[in-house]
Amino acid sequence: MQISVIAYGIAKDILGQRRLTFEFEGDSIGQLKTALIEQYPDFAKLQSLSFAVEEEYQQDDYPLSDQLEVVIIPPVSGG
Amino acid sequence: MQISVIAYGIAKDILGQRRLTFEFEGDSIGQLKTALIEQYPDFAKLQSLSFAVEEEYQQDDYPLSDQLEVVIIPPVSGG
Amino acid sequence: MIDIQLLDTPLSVAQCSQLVADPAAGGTVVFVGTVRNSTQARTVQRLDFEAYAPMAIKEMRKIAEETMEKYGALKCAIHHRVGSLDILEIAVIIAVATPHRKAAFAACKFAIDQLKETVPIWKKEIFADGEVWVSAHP
Amino acid sequence: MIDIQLLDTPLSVAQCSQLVADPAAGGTVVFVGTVRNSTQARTVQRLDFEAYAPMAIKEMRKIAEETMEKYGALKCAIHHRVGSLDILEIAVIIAVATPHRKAAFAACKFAIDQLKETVPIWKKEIFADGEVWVSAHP
Repeated sequence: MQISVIAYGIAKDILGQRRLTFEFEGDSIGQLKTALIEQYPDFAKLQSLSFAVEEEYQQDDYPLSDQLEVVIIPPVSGG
Repeated sequence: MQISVIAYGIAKDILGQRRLTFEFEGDSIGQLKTALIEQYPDFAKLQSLSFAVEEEYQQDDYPLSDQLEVVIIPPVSGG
Repeated sequence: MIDIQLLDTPLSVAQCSQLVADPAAGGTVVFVGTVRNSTQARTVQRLDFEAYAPMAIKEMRKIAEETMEKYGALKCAIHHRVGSLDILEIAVIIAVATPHRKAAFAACKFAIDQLKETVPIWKKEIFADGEVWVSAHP
Repeated sequence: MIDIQLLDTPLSVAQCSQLVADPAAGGTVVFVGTVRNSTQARTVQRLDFEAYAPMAIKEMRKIAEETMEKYGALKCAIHHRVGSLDILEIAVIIAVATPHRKAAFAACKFAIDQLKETVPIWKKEIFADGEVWVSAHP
């Protein structure tokens, strides 16, 4: 499926851009994560890798549908 | 002996004045305390009763000499 | 009362403290996070903060709500800065007012600990010879 | 750096927070004690604070010194008000800056706990129908 990915912090550096249309095999956050790591191995080096849909953290089993907007959340460091 | 007593907070209310020349039998803070309580029984009702000489807390065995200035410190409640 | 702000202009300790002032408050604790001049013995020139703004505000509000409930707080303000910050500039202010002072310390500590765990804000340390996204790698 | 003040004019949270600002600080915690509108369900009209000034300043300095040493604090400010205070007015501000934030909470809490134990300052609660020296009796 094809989704719209938005990246912040180091995730933006890894993707090389803020927004990206990403195509992968699968229909969950977990599968998206696997596909992203495969294509961008630097994601595997991070302390953690989370995802948000509609401004909420979502787990690996969260179902994705075509054209959905997914935000990549690398380790946060506010404060 | 005769000492100069200075009172703050409720101690001032009990003495009825800020400063007082107080005569008593004895030569220590402990004896002063006993004499004060005898003459002003309201001191016995307080949560605690401390004394300071030269801007420092002093214990019961602290020796007093004539004309010394002793500050009565009733329970503190700053903050 | 909860006040959440994500700002690209200087934060004000006076304002946050005023925002949580409450006639029933016995104690107010304010945490102020400022930009430090060094990290692991390297000299930091400045910090760049970036946020996923709508979600950062949502997550800060959740923390404030949990803080209010868990510690019986009367008021809670969380202000976070974004953009480029020099040494000594304020990155975050959390102010919590509670009826008794002990709870104010616990509540404010809880809020800043949570903020550092969950709020989607990222800081990059800028050194003379490079840049590092804080906490990104193990 | 230690800054101790006993003042009969309004205290400033902004000033205290500025006073402890330090480029090596990772966290600053500020405690603000304000006048509450009630005590044990009685409505308080105002508080009158009185201090044995020279000793109060000395004791606040001792607390600041102990706080600095015990918690490795960089800077500590303790400002206490005297005189007649209305509801919501600030009676005390304690600001402590430390290299790491966890110590700032512990240090500030230690300082206010100590202040309430040892500093010769007394407050009288003024009610519509009487006055009470706080904590005087068991």
